[in-house]
Amino acid sequence: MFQRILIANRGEIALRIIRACRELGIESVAVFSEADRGSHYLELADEAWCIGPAPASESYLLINNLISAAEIGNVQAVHPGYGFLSENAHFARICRECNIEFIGPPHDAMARLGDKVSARQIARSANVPCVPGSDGLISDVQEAVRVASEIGYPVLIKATAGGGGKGMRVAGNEVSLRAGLQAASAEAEKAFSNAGVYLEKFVERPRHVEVQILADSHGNVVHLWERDCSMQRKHQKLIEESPAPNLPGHIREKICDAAVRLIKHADYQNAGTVEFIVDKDHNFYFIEVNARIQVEHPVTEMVTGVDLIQQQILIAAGEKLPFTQADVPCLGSAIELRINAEDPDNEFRGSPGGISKLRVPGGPGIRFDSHVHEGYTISPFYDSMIGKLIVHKPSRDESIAGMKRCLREFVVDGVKTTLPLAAKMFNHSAFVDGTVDTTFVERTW
Amino acid sequence: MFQRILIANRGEIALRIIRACRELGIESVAVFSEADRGSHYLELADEAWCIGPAPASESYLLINNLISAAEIGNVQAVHPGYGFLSENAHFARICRECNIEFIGPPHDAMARLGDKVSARQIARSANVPCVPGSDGLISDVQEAVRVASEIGYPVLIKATAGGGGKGMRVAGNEVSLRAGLQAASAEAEKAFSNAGVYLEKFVERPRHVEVQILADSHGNVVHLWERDCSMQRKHQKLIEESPAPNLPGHIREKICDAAVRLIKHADYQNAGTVEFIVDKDHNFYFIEVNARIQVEHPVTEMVTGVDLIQQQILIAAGEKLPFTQADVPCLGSAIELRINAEDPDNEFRGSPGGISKLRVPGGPGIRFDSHVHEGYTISPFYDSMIGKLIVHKPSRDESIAGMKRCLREFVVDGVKTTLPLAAKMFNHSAFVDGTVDTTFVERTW
Amino acid sequence: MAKSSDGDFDGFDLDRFRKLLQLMEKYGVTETQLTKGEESWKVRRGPKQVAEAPVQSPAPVAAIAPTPAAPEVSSVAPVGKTIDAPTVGTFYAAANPEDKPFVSVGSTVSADTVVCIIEAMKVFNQIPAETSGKVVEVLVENGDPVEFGQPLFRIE
Amino acid sequence: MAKSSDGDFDGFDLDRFRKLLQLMEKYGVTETQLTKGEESWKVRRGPKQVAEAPVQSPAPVAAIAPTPAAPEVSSVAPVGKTIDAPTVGTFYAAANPEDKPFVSVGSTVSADTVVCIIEAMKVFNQIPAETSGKVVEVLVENGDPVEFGQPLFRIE
Repeated sequence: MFQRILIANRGEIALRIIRACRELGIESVAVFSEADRGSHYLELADEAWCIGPAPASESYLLINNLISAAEIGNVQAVHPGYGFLSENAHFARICRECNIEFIGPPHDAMARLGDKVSARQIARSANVPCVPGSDGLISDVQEAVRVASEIGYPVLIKATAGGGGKGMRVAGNEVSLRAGLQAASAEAEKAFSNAGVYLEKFVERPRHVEVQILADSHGNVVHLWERDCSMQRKHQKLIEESPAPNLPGHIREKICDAAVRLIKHADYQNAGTVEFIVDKDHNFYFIEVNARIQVEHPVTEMVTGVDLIQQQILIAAGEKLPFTQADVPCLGSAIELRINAEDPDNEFRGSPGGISKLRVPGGPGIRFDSHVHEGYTISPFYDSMIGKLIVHKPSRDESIAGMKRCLREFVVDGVKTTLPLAAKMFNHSAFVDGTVDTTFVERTW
Repeated sequence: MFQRILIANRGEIALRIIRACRELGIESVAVFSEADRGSHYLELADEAWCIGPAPASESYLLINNLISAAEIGNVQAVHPGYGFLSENAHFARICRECNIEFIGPPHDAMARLGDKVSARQIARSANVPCVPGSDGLISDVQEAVRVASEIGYPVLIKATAGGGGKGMRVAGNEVSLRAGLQAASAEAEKAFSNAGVYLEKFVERPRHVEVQILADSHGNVVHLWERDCSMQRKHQKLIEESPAPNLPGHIREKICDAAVRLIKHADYQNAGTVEFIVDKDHNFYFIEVNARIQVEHPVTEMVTGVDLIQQQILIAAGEKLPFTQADVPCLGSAIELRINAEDPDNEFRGSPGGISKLRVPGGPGIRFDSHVHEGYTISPFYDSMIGKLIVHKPSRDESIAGMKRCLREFVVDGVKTTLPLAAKMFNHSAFVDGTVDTTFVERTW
Repeated sequence: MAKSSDGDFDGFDLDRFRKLLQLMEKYGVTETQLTKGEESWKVRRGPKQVAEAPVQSPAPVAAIAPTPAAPEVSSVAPVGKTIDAPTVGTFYAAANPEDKPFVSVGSTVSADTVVCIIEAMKVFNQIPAETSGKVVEVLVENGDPVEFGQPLFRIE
Repeated sequence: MAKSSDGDFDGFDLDRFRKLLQLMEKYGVTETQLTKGEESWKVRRGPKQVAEAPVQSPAPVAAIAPTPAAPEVSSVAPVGKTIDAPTVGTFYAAANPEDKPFVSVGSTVSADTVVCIIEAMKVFNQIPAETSGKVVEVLVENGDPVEFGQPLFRIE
């Protein structure tokens, strides 16, 4: 087992990992940029090192500095959290070449799944349904037109290296396909230095359903059920929940089984999430694998009782999963709300600044994962998340009632937050009825 | 169902009840003394009324003022919380005579169980073992000497109206029995205006095990398993947990069954706790019934998933229990720590004052029930509890690890707290091994 | 990484400090040292330095309120005397709906003048003024629920 | 029910207030009014009243720090110029264990004088002084791990 772990991240996920380490009896070494110097959560680590100035590109994203910190911190492993370098296969490889275990999947599995075309190929060979589309990159316009007419319009043009909606276009006919191809490719070249695009059938009003996986180094793979993350705004998840509402039991089993199959096929290890879209007839299609822990992992922790961060660490240390598929329950209903320092009246622009007053709700089934406190200053340099409010109750109705109660209690003064939008979402009949799709927020507000 | 409920209490339990009401869609009316004016939790109620000056005897204990507040607040029911008037059968009766439901047991059942001698008689008729002793009040010294020689020394002299250790004496022989009788009786007369005492066999180094009960008005009685509260100091519970460690399964079942039997026999309704002592050979003896919700109710909520305050309200409204005995699980391990504003280096004297800095731990399985926040002032007028930290994990070892992790995170500046004692308790092998009895703290520190 | 010693995370309460300065000015004090528990105040007045107030650790107002060295000075503009509700209940201005109110604006009251009735638990409590003066404002309506300490009448 | 307006539940930070008073004295200001967000400071100096500071609502120091009306006064004793670590890594005073240190107390450095090596990822980075002056103190030991921005040498 590791004695010391470096946490190559900041904020709430760094604190989450510090807590997991401490409960496992492992020492944690934190790193911080000058913008995060003095943050309370750093005091909770056993040691903390400044690795650079405020911009992430000069601190949290600098592999050299992280490896240096790992070396002077004398750690046996690095936990990358989410974001930053967490899905960077190069970083994972360098860590391991320096004899520091990367707490995440094998770097070759990361690389294979990080490329969308090769991920689709893995899915197909594992007999996991993908959205109909081109079998690989589109080489020219003629091929695109042929594929589009085969799978039928509307089609989606996607960058193979894409993410966050960049390099993505919907085309309803051949004219817009031709225009979109060029635009998407140029955007992808600019954003990811990779102009490769492929085509997919465009699924209208899809739900986003993802399956949490744990896979150890002994070949054991289990799923920890699904999360519904359909409440999104510009591809940013706002609310996540487990179990997914209105998903028939046999479909749910099929999706979870498909995810396990795909993960086994990819020779994947550690925690991962297999993302699907589900259409109105409950057909589901593989989208991508998130080869890391996710922001929304707490909802799965609540319904299964499994500490996912601890399991990540134990798996990386070579431990066997301490349970089998049959031992993984899904009890009650858990809903997570992300609370961001953003101005909902001003196009959700970031609202950094000092938190002058903070009242966090509590009580049975309430969890708030956050590194902030009264007096904390939200930095303009990083993401705007203040924290994640998680409600776990015996039923979905009770979880929604609990969430509404919490929203009435929550006070964050000093910065603008997404709390007003949250109240609207939880009061909307579409959410209460469980019929939200990924286009809902933009169509509604 | 009730539309509005008056909360005849203050602090964390008032906030706990406000939260339960809101999740049930019931409006809450809070009351407060002048010392509590301006407290943040009062803002979370739908309405709040000042009922008197700071001393509880002129506010929270004044039945007239509470009923007046209930009347002007236009409520259908009163929740008494714990402490104050929660076990006052007279208050319960007056509420009901005013057509305001008292959220608690029938007042006659309260009165029967409130008197220790009649409670013992009920237990005996329900075939629930009691500590051997006198069959009722001791009328004179001769009777005491006779009973003591029958049950064998050491014996315990207890006041029938007693509580908190008052009017209690241990006698190891006839001489100390004669002296102790007089002292206990005089103390009881002074404290409770009732000099009646009885005798019990003194059980050495007993564990305190109590069973949580819910009983509806339709005759359904279920237990929600047991709590071990052996970690006490001067009869004040410090740590509570469920399930009780090192309690063989068949003994556990027997204790829980006995509690259900007793409650049925007493025609009891609503939430209640049946307290037992357990000797080193796992013999268990009924001690008393707490005819109200208890401070430590959250540990039971964590392992069973049942919201006890909500159930109290629903039962008082005439609802049937929504589950049967077979539906009540006991999942994982939950431990509660009471954190008091007391000076552990100074005989645990109260340490009221302002909280200048507060950092509350969080993460998976952590709950902190409290009304305090940074800037809150602990009043010298009421009990010294700052809050209750509850840890719920899959196993007892993990709960202890989680608790230790939380203790390292917890920061309360401005007042002295029992946190240093807490660290000692959770690190002591007797607690880790689950062998603590009710005399442990005083013997050890 | 520890909390900065200049109190970056504290709010402030200058009213107490103002009171202290007022007191010092009023009585010609040039140096004061108050200590209570973990809190310590030191103030010197002179040509060089207006005030020095090292705060050992932040403490709540309540903790220092009873400090005998800093008695209350009510220099705030007087808001007028009031007759406050001595109990929670329902306010009645008159003994019966058809009767005249006990007092109204312009009435002169003395300590034992009954000014209203507060009903609590079906008991109608006659409330004496407990002060004397002229009623300049009635602050509640007939039939209003009132809480303990709530001002009922403004008196001059 | 709202938080009492007299700030009963706030801690206090008189340092800022003191700074303000000092500034006012220094520059002969008799009246100041600062407002930022929900916070508002009003101070008047004169024979009648030393200071008045109604606080609308508590706000953290951090929120007011950038207030242009109250610029920082660096009255603290200067701590001297330092050469800081430009990267995280291991500090070496000399190129080889048997060599003399690049610089030591008394050495005079200019901007491009190499003062030490910081090893990061097996790469030995020569660190230039980037300033000029005389080394008066070496703040780290040979072989010490250093973090970004950590002072290595004190310069005069």
